[in-house]
Amino acid sequence: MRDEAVTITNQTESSLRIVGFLCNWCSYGGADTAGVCRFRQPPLLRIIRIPCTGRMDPMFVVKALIQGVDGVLVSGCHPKDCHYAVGNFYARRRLELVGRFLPFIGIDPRRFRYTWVSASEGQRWQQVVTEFSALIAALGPNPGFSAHVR
Amino acid sequence: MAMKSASFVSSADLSGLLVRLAEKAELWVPAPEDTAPHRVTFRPFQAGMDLDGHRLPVTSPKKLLFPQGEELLRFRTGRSSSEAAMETVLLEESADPRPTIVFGCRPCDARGFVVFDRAFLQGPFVDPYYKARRDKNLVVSMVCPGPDAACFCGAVGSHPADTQGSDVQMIPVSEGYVLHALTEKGQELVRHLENAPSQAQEQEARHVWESARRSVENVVSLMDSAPHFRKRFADAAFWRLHTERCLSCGVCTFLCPTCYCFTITDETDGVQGQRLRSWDACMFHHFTQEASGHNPRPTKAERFRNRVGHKFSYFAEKHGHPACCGCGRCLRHCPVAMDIRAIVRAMGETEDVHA
Amino acid sequence: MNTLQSIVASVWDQVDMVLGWQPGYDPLHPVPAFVRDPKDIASLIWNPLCAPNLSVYLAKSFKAPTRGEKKIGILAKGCDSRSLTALIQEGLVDRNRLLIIGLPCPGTVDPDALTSVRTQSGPITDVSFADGMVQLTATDGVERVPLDQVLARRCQRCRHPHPVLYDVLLEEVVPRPVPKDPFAHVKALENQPLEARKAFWLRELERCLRCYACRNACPLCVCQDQCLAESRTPKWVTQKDTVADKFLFHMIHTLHLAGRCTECGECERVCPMKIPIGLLKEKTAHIAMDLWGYESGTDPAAQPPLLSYDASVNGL
Amino acid sequence: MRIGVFVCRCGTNIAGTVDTQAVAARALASPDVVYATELLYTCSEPGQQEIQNAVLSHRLQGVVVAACSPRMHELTFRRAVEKAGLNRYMLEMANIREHVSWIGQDKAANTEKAVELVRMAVAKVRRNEPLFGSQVPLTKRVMVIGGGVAGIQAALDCADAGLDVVLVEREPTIGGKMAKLDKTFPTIDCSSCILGPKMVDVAQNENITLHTATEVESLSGTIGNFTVTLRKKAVYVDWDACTGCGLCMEKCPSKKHPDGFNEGLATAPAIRIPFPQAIPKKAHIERSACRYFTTGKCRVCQKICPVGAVRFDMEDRQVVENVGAVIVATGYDLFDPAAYGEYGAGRYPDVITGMQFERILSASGPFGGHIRRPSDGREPRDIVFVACVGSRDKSVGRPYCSGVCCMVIAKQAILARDHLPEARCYVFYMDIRAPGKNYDEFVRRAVEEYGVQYIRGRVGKIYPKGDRLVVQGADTLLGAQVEVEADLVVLATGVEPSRGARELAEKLHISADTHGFFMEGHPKLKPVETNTAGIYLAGACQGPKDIPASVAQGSAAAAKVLALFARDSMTTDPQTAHVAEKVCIGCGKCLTVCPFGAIQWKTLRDGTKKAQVLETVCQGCGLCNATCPPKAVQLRHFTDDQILAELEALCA
Amino acid sequence: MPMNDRVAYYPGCSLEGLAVEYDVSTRAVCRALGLSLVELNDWNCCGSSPASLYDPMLSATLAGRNLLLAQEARLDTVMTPCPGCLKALKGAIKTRDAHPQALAQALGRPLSERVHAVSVLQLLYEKVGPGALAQAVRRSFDGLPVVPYYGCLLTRPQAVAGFDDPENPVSMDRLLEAVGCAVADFPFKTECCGATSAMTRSDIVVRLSGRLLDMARRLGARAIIVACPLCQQNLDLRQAQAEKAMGTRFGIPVFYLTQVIGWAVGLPAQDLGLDKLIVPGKGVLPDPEPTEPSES
Repeated sequence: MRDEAVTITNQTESSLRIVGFLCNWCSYGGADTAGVCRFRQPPLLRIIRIPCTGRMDPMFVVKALIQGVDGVLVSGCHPKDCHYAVGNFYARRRLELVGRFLPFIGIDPRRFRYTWVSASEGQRWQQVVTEFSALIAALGPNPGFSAHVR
Repeated sequence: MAMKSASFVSSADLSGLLVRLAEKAELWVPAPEDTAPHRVTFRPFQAGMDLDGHRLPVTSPKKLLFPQGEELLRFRTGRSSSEAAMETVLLEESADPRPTIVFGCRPCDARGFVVFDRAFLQGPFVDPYYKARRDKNLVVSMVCPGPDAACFCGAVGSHPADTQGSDVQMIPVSEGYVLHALTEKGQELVRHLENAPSQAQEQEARHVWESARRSVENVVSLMDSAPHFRKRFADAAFWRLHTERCLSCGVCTFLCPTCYCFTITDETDGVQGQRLRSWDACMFHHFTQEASGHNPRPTKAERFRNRVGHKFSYFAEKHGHPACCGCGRCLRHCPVAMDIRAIVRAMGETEDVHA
Repeated sequence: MNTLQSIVASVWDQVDMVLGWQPGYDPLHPVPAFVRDPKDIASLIWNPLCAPNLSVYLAKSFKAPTRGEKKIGILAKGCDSRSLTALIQEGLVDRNRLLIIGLPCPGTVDPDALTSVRTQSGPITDVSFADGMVQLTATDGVERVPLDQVLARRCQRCRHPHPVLYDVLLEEVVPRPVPKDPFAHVKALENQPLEARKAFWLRELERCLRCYACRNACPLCVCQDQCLAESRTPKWVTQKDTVADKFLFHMIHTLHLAGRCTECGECERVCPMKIPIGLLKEKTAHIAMDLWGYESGTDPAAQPPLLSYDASVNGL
Repeated sequence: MRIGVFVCRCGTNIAGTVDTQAVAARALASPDVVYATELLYTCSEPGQQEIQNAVLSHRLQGVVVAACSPRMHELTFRRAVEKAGLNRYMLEMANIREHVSWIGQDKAANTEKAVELVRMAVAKVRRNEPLFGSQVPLTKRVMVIGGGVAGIQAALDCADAGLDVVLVEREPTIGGKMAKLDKTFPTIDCSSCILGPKMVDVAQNENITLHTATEVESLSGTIGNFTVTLRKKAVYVDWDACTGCGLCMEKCPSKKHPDGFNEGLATAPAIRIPFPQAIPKKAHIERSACRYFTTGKCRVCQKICPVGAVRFDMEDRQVVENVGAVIVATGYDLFDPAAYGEYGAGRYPDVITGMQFERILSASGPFGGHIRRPSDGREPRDIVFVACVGSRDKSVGRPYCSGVCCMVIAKQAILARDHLPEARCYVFYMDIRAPGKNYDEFVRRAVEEYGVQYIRGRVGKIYPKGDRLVVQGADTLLGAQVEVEADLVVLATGVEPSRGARELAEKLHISADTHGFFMEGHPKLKPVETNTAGIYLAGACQGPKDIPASVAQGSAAAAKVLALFARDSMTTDPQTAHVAEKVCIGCGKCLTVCPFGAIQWKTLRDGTKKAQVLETVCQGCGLCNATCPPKAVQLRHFTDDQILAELEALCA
Repeated sequence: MPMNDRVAYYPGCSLEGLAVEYDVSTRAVCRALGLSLVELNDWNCCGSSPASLYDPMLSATLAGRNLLLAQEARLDTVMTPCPGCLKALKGAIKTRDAHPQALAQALGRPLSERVHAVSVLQLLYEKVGPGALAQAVRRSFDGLPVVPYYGCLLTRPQAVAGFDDPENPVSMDRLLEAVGCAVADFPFKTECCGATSAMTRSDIVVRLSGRLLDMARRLGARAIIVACPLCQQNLDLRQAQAEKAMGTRFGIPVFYLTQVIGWAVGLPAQDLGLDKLIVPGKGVLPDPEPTEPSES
């Protein structure tokens, strides 16, 4: 774990960026819990707080990846625990669809991940972030779609 | 017509000539698409590319003088370190454009630039961005092999051998092309070409030129449609009926060699950004959308009416010819084959249409 | 076309207007017709060049105005009928106001393909269809081309040549057989490496003019004048002439159609730059079929997958 | 816009691994930032003061606090900026403690991350707008659904506080399950003696409107202003006239009908008053039992009724009530033991349910309080109690513990021994669940003082042997099969949601769990709220409960309603969805997906339909925003532009 | 349950040996009631309890093969009289639903969703039914007091059996009532008879079967009707031992359901193997010559 964090810290010179969209009720709290428990995590992730994964428009994922963000991580309440009852059920479908679509336009699907983490699962959050960060570090920078090919 | 100087380029030497020109300037030619050879578009020349004079390019060369998204200036907000509260805006003009050559376009495309010139150079205000490009631009047009079902240059005061808007005119002959310089700029180019055309070639050229011009002689003219338009202007039913199938998209205006309408936006990114001038289309709802939310041209009927009016009435009366070169792209590529000719003609027809 | 004329005539008293096709400026381009006067019925035509999907005129901001309580008659090929069904599914069109005249479809012609296989170059004066052949009469002679050779891509992969929803059916043309794998084109692209796929789309989309013909011709793209691609608040896409911005627009179109697209292929047909944008939607249709066994526009009662959910813990 | 950035050191919590000074300095590079500084403890009184001073001295319009998690102190700082005259929604927080300083040791990397988080927060606040909740007037009336002890308690508490209360009960009388009980644990005091007076209070309290034999048909509206449509079922007796004299019951010729109140152990006439203490004490006719309704002849009751109250032509009728809040107290039903074929309930008359035994024990019961066997009226010598019949058993779809049965068995065993000192009592149990005050002591008394024999194990089979029953089971402590011969077997049937709970949940737009118990707002912190604002829960409808817990929840729910009604109007959370009417295309997708029915159609003058958000109902999840194709629906404070601004700040 | 009239028949090992009368009577009754049984060609042992104890997948595969044979014979319904075999077959079906690939791999090809297994009891109850059976009666048992004994496997575990009430089944009761028996509510109808302990711990078998016989007698039953070879053996073959151990005399014949129904629909004794019974049963059976049913 510790070494994991360190190796990736070295990667940050290459300024890799992961954007996280976390629901306010479960996953954002889970990330807080991980912090309160001092669970070490690689520093690639930048978290944007949203009320619910139901707010998650798949276009956010696409736009981030087209603009060259290196990884996108979406996390919400476990199914059936949604603060709004069904938000994450809708999100699940939309995110799964966009995840399967990305490779078709030449975006590495591994750069996008969605998961469920509850406010109590600090440990799990650390694991999710560490694994995903390691993966993104391995994949390296995402050129995005600005590069013109003729 | 007076010809300052002429020259002959054999089919074999043509690509050599193009390569030489490409070194001097950004050279655009009508060339088949790599993925779809039967489709021709205007593209920057690359060695090995063969210019296609037979099929009318889908796109017009206007993009070269009037880019779809033209950067007018860049800006960034900074702060004099002394007083954090003091914000300043730093402006920075865009770089000078490179010289360009349009080679092998049709007379209709060349004539498109005439409309642009009137709007951007000969009005009360001169547009510096267009002027900068236009001054460094050379147009070499080629006499047209013949109109298709959608062509109507003959109806708008032009013909397949028209020289307006061209600096040099190419006339296809047996083994190659005869080039006629029409302007100073044209002279420049032609002078550097060694062999002059033979007598026979000149004769053949004149023959080709003549038959091309005559090919559209008995086309119904749409030149004097302004009165009809004024008569029809308030006839809402007429416009609704004739535009009913229109999808209100931008194909006609974006492919049109004469449409020059644009919008200006600031695209900011944090503390910096650029001011863009981009193509806009009078067929779009947003074109006349007002900040209040009101839109004076709420439906496609008003929008299409404006397009017809601008081309065949307002501009025509101001400048003596329609803002249309008759290339026919607007109907040829329209998803539902809207035929502006038919509508302009219908304006004149007497019987009243009320659906 | 007698049968078509007679069918329209037979239902005339039930309708305000019939949406169909009539000859355009040349034989290759039949155009949408809005028949409000019985004497215009005679001008209606139906052949493999009648490409436009007329359902586009029902729900969009430029929807055809109708008066009175009578129905709107509309001619619908297989694909068109799917679009109608999807519009009905989403409550954007009232089934009871429609009188659908179903047309079993032999497939439509891609004029681009036609010009590319032609040997002559003279303007075409007449086109006729007989036993699977297209006969082109041009100023410089006559030539015959097999219909299958010039079919639009959308028709090569069509699963529903026979209308899925109609009130009256034109029993005339025999619909063409359904292809083995309707997603063959999608898979062909998927078989290329990731980088090649990206290069492909960058190359294709760079040509995009953002003329929005694809959007406006899409029967299910109902935002129309309020399209997100032109919106400045919220601002998803800039005016920059970059492939990234063009791509964003097409992603908006694609994702807004995910689980809704009826694969009518109009977006691709109307593209002046002939960008194969249909593929993007086909892929989402393929995913919807994989994940939820859902095929849009085949069941007027079905709820589109992205507007519904599975409430089980591990479901989707 | 003029933005101030305040970077918290949080002692060393943040400053230890983040160069807060650098973060503040670099914040000045972000657009619109005119002031940036670091503070030692921003949440402290002086820290907040600093912010307020800066807002005033630098004429700030937006504030970014880079500190701990917004879940920790967002409210604190919102109040702070509000004090300084800013709208509280002009504040954004960058979480550089939980998400930065506490999870990484690399100071350089942390600082870089903090800088970016601040940049994102600045980008967001630049897009923020002042938001104001709307004021909604309240209808200060409350409806209580269910007239059991929980509902009665809630109704009385509200009424005593001066509220108008509408009490709705499905049965012809209030009282619920408790009215059927003989005694209550652990005090063995008489159930009807403690419930009776409360029922009378209900009848006499002029603030309470009582609708019995009435069901909820539909509910519309939102917190503060609900409209509830009720269906008053036809009872064929004019209750305004009926005096409850009971003459009709004596004279009714068709008397032999199972008496629901006595759990089918006794019979009752077709026209009946449920039980002597019924509230209201009025007669009603059971249509299926009535001779007139079945054969068209009779009308005896009508003839003899001294006040002529019988109305055979009576029909159901609708009543509409407007209330500001609803308390749901629909209680529970009991598991049907027939699911256990091996126990023979229903086949063997002397295998009965706990509730039937309550009736047998009751002085107002079928045997006047003498314990007898239903089969032959003999006094039982051996009584076997079987616990967990329909509790803690997946195989019958009841994995949960019903909570009360252990205590009920102990009580009933003790009472049985009281009534029949000679009788022997056996209890087959899995575990004893007696966590309440004086509960375990009570069970011990059953064992120690009353010599009740507890056998730890499940019963496998009950079969008749002669006129007795053999209870065959396992004694897991002895590890042996045991067979007990019994005269009477009492099955402690489990608690399940009352009949029709799910349908009611749908009508009220509240959710029910997998078993059908209503879902509380939060398992710990919102035990009596639901996720639908203005609707509260009391008693066993939320999960198995005993009387004290139900009463407590009744009062708790009442307290919630009183708190809600303490004001004349209420302020809603402004972080709701909002429709830009000009942009809305009326596709209705938002209406389809909204989990709260918070979006409705609005028809403009020209007939076009637009979506409209009911801000008091909207919970702010943003599902509609994500679904809306032209993005006409925007969730305030989480608009597309605000989220995109954060995203772009990250890409910059 | 959808059944086509042709039913695959899986006798199982016991019906070739000690329960041969169950086999013949089953075939005879089905024939008489218009159900054509097609014996599976080359069927194999279901694996019985040992296989499932050793490896559930082995058991599923052994039983599964037999189902596969039916599938290839285009038959959806596989009927077996033996509850042991039935459990194995239904177990295989459960495995198919839980781990289709795994089973398909073990079997070499996938097992169709349509194939399902039933007991002869379930077949007669659902395919013929009490009503139709009553119509077919030619020798009524008019009021012969009997108890139906289902044994432990026929309806359990419910998840596998999925037929009738696991603890208080009534299907056999209904069929017996249909042929005119007076069916007592037999509380031990699903109690254990001692099963396979017969060899190793005959004392257990004697005790358990003894209780069953004792309860049957107390209910005044003159016959016990069973649907399981093992139960029949324990109650019939070991009845004498039970009597000895309990110092009493039962003399209660133990019939297979199919024998009773066969007799009721008028089949001759030899078609039903009645002579195979240890405790003679002929005595309790009604003896009139088969009469033509009133109307049919």
